[in-house]
Amino acid sequence: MRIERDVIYIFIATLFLMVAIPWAAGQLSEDIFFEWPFFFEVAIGGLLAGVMYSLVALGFVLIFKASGVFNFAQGAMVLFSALTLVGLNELGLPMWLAVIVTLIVMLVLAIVIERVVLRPLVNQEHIILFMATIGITYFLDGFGQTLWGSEVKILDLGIPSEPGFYFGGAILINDFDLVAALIAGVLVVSLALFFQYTRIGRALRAVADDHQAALSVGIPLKHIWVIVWAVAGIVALVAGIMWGSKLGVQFSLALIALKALPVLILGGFTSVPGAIIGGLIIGAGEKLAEVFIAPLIGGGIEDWFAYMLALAFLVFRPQGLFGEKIIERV
Amino acid sequence: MHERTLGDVVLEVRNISLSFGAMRVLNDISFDVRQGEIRSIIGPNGAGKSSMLNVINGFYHPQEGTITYRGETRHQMKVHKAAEQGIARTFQNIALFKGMTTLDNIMTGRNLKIKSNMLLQAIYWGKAQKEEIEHRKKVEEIIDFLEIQAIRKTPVGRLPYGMQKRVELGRALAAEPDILLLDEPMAGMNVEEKEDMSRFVLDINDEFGTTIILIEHDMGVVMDLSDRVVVLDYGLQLADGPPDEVRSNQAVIDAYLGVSH
Amino acid sequence: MIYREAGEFKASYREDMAILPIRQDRWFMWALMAVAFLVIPSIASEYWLGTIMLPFLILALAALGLNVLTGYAGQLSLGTGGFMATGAFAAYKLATAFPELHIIVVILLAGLITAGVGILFGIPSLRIKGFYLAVATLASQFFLIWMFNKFGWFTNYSSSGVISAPPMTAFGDFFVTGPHATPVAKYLFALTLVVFFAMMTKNLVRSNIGREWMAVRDMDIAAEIIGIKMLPTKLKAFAYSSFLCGIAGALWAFVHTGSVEPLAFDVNRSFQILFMIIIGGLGSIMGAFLGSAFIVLLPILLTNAPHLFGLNIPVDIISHIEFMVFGALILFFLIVEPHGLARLWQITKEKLRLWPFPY
Amino acid sequence: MKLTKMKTTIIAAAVIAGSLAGAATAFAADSQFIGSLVYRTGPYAPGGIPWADGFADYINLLNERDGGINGVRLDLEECDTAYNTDKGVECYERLKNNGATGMPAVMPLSTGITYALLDRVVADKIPLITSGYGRADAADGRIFPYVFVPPATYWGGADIAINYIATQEGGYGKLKGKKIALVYHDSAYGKEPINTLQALADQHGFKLSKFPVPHPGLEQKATWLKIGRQLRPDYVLMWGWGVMNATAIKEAAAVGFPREKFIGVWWSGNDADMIPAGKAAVGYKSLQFNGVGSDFGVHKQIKKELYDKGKGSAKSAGNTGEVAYNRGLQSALILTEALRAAMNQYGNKPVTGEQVAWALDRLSITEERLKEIGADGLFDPIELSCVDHLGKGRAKVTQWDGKQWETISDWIEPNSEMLRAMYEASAAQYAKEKGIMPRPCG
Amino acid sequence: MTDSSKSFLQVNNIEVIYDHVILVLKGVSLEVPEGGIVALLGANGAGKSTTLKAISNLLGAERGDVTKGSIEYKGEVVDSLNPSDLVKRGVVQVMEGRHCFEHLSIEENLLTGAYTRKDGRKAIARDMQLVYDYFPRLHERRSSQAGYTSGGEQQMCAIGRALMAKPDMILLDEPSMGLAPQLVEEIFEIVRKLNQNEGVSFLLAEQNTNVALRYSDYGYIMENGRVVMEGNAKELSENEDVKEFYLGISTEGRKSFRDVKHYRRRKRWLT
Repeated sequence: MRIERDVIYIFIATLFLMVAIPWAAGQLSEDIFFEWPFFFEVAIGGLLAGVMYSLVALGFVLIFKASGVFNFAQGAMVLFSALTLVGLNELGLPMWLAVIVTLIVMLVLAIVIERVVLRPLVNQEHIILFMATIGITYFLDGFGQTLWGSEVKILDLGIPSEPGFYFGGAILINDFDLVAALIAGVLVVSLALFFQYTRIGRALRAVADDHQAALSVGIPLKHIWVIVWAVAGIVALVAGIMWGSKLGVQFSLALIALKALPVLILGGFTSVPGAIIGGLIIGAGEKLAEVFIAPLIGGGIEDWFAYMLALAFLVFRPQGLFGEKIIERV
Repeated sequence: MHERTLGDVVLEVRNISLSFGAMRVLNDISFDVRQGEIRSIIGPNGAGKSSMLNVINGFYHPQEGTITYRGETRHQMKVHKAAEQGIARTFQNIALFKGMTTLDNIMTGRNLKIKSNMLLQAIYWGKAQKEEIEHRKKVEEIIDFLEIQAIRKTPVGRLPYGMQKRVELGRALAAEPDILLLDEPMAGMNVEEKEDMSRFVLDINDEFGTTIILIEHDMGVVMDLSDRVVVLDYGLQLADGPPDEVRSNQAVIDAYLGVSH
Repeated sequence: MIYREAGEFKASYREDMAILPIRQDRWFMWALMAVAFLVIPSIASEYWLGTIMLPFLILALAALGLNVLTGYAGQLSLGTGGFMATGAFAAYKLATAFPELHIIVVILLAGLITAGVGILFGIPSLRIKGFYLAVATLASQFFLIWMFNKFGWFTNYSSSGVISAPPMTAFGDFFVTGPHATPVAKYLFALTLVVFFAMMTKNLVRSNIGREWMAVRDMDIAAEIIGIKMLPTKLKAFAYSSFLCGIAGALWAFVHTGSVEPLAFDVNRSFQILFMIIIGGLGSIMGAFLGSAFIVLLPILLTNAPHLFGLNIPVDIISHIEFMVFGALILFFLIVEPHGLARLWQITKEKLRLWPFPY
Repeated sequence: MKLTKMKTTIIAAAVIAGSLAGAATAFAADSQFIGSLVYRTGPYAPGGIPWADGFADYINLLNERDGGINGVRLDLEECDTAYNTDKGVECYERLKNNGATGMPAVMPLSTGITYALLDRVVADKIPLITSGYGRADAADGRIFPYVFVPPATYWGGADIAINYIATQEGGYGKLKGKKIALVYHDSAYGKEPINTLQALADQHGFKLSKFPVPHPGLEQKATWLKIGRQLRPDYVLMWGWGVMNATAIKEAAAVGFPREKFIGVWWSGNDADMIPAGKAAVGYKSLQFNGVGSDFGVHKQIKKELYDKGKGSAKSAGNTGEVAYNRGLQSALILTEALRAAMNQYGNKPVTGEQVAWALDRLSITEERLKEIGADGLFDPIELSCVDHLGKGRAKVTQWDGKQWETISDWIEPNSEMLRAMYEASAAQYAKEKGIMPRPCG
Repeated sequence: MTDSSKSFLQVNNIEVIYDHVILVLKGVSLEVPEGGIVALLGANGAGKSTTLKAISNLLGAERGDVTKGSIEYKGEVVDSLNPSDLVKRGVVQVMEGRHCFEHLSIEENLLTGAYTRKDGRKAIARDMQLVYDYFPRLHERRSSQAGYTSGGEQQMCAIGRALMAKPDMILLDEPSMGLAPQLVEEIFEIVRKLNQNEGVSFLLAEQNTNVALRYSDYGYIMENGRVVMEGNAKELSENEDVKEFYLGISTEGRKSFRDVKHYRRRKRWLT
């Protein structure tokens, strides 16, 4: 992978700003408490939280890459998979079996989506497919809740929620965050390898480039889409487990998609590493901003700050951090 | 072969070099275009012909060299500026506005000549309406000229390729340009369609006195229509001169023509 | 043979360039207007006027605004809610600061203020395109809502951050906001504005500026090369679009609900309006109305449907099924006609024209 | 394809025709219609479901046991709002004219819907009862003749919370120099207590720090790092909602903030919010304007009359002790007591909203009455008047033990004098903006 | 070409409708014999590409339907197969405008061509070498991203990619489009070589009637969705109408484009 020069520049500039602005704010305003260990604690907490965003963003990237669909239903898939898992578990299935059954359900879901939605809408504009995924969102939200109810459900991974350990004696790090980051990391690396080095992975990339050409060389689009959506379903399940164990499995899980969008524009819709780096930048950026800038302007800025940060990046790289540079031709 | 006397130089391309990153697209290209002539640029695919047109109308910014247009020398300019100066063009891969009708497409070609402001247009009464109708008349003349009356209200996305090429020419003509840049106007056409297109090109040149810069692969067309020909080969300028001279140039034959035509 | 334009000849360009060149369409439109202005107010129940027609009209106006931006100028936006909120809060500030202002003036000024805000947030569109732009406009959505929530000035320092519309009249005793406004009055007021702006929009999109917008949408590079300036063209689209959205927001706060908190214009509102124009048809005035009807009416019909058929189903199940059916219907209509209800309408007309011959 | 198309068209046509014909459902002319706006779906469903069950169970109990109120059967219809304002308004408009006399009162169960209905209820003459939410200043019945806010307001809640902290610390005098943080849902609802808390902070000399959490509040790491690792306040108050509550408690645990010093308002005290937080929630405290648990007479009767016969609304009788369930019971109780009073005045037949408003203006649910119902200790008595649409406004403090809430205080009375002045000032500003003349009382 | 029992690919009177409304092909019939090169000629919009896509079953992706007629390949009706099955049976289309996978390297592009094959890595590697033998330029550029190669290289890549599927028959759409004259000849030479050495049959749609007729055995001329004329390549190139309207040669020899008349002789066939 060839990282372009300006990506590195932007990255360094961001890192610099992320350190400089809190520090300056701490010097300028008495409302802001600035101390290096605390700064690092916030930054690390943000990075680990960012990984959780990446997990959701990843699902978007996979589907967008392979089928050109901006899958609005990713959030609904997170909810649906988590609901199914917990619902099965409550029915008395052991956890491992529930996971397997849920994976099968996600595969079936992928097959159904391919048959009912993607196949009839093949070759339509992005926006139409986007709208179709909104149809899927509504359907899944309704379907999942009809099956499993709207009550909140518990998903306990047994990771303690009390303070974790103190890194270097002063920086508090949370066990749960660490585990989540680890799982996300493993997932990402295996996906990257899968895409780069397998026959299916190559076919996936081919489909991402040109549907029609892929068809013409005999790559069966429907299989590929089923695979991609199923993989996205697995990613959704992992995200659902991690977020569900944090928030409880309930309707609100579907809303975490909104937290993944800035990550997505920052990293580029088509880049797996972008989703990761984007998540880290957004996670750390919004936490640092909330802690060290927000007190100056009233607080609660986390949400729009993430988007503004992404917007600022876009002004320099309209294709996202790792998106491909567009040379316009006529 | 016909003989024509050429006018003054209107456009001068001097020592243009253009690269994208490490890729050198144009390398020290210089030629001029005279008033009222048909000037062709030929060369193999990837020779930089389209890039040359993009440089002329300000879409690409060359790293080196200048362009002098009617005495005004420039290095860089805003893209829409070229249109304001009377340079119109068509595109290699048709760049029509696919969701709009033929009529609307050609009407957009007149956008620089429409003066009513947004509020007047919103009310669509009096001046704005009169202006619309005036421009419509002009556009209808072009439609008649190109013989595309029947497809006036068809969305261009649904038109066959050859028709789209004509509509695109119409859109460029609507601006009443001094210089018309045509990028492969006859690619993918059969002889019959090429003849039609040739006739339009000649008529535009004759009747409106429009200067034409033409990129074309069909050597028959190029040799028959052009007054002078520039040959590019992978960013280098291979030859420049009247068709007959270029045709017999050994370097051109080796790099491009293969067998002599 | 009912729908034929055969036998209609147009002798001048003026006739050919009329809004509705086909006679039957004109009749249809007049009939529709008559129904909207005369029949509906006299026969529709309060429930229909106040809870269905009013939101339908106001959201159709917002959808019209977004359709100018997205459908005509090709700039995908998810900031509609934020712009509607801007309109609502601007109208509130104006109406409370200058109580003597007429409601039309208040609403128009609110629209203009929103247009200014729209221009500001439209600037990134010069560099950013497609879904990237859509997500980027979410920045404006979140920022605006946060701003109205955060600064007490916008709400005249009300403890909860909620704004309430003062009672205002369109003329005489004809109240259109406040507790004394009747649903009929509110409906007629909103309808008049919506029809007026729909006409204006139609004029714009068939004029030069409309063609410039579509050119930018269809192929921005070519548009620029033929002399269309990106900056003013895109910003005009943002300005006009947010102007309409602002007016819709002001109407929503003043005429429809009377009191709103910023969350009424949260990101779900933006998505709702976007759904409307996609389902209705991008780049179509009619589409904005059809889409609004679909998104506003369908859930209500679905909720009421089991009741009408005498089925007694628990509300949560109805809600869930409503979600499922709604999602399935979106898919169904997209598959039948990906370019929206307006296109479906168009095709029906075309088929009608060819009828009884298949091609 | 053709066939499906035709089918859809037919069904769509039928649906449209049907709804155009109007809601033709027949209502018995001699039964009292009750419309209930609930949210059994959507992001807040976990908190909405038990409330709806409690409300429905109490109405059904009256029907099953007494044949309704004064012999008038109650005809309950739910409408699902999904906590969405647009849907809520639609529900209200659809239900308001149902039954013989229309909807006797509306309980929108959402601050957003409450605001959207403020104008409408005045025009429709239907009382709007917002128990523990909505506009606190509607306690002033002169300016809000159709809005009723028993049994408590957020402003009162804020005062009670400080009062409780003061008793914990050993008197208001000890509050000086203390640090109290408020974590709130960044919306109309969450901002309600700020003015009151600020006034109290000025009065008692503690320092109030505010931490808004953007909706929906899935991520609060930054907020809690600020609170738990930097500010380290003596107490944290929370005005949270839905998934925000559980997240806040988990993050509090993650930074090691003692849950015993973490006090939520009643909407941050649902069982449904504690469950996902798991062990982290143990020790967390919450205000409640109703008692907790199901050891009350009314619960036993509900079990006997409904659940034992398979007619209960909730999943099982075991769910009937949840606080949200009890809140639903309480709302039903307030409404039905008002209906009873209205019927006593206007005759034993279905009553109108205006008549119910009359009854609410002089509603009196005494300790004795509560005993009769089997709800003594569960609810606080309520006395309303034309001027006072709130009542005592008392609340208790409860603590989560990992499985259920334990009551750890008696009813705490807010500082009514100070609050009354604030209600009136705020109501006056509203009246000015809306051009409302206060109605004469008494 | 009259003995249909020997025919390899046979298209019988097909009708194609786009979007349920637009009738594009109005009864097209044609045949390709085993080992033949057949040219499908005609103006833009005549329906050549649609015919090819109808055969390779790529129409579905563009909301087109074959509503009448049938397509047989090696005696089997293939209308309802999906493109992938057809590739497995040995029919591959090279689409108009190349359609290389821009972000994949040339080599990866070629490998995707072998997606449907199950005969192992060795066989695929062998065929890859074969493709490189035919197109040495691809070998030179095998690790560059296809998006960064020239138009000619992309056309070679597309043909090479099709070869990787080990086809018996290639449907080649507009190979000459937008290519310099020299390259056009080069590509057609390779087509001929593939035909002779590997026994691949070709059905090619071409605007460039001149070149196409030189390299093919048989030709069909399409106009407005119909076949209006067919015959041996030689016959066609000597036909007066074809000469005038497709080759630009009138009886007096090739005329200059400068002398185009504003009116012209009528064709003897009707569309």
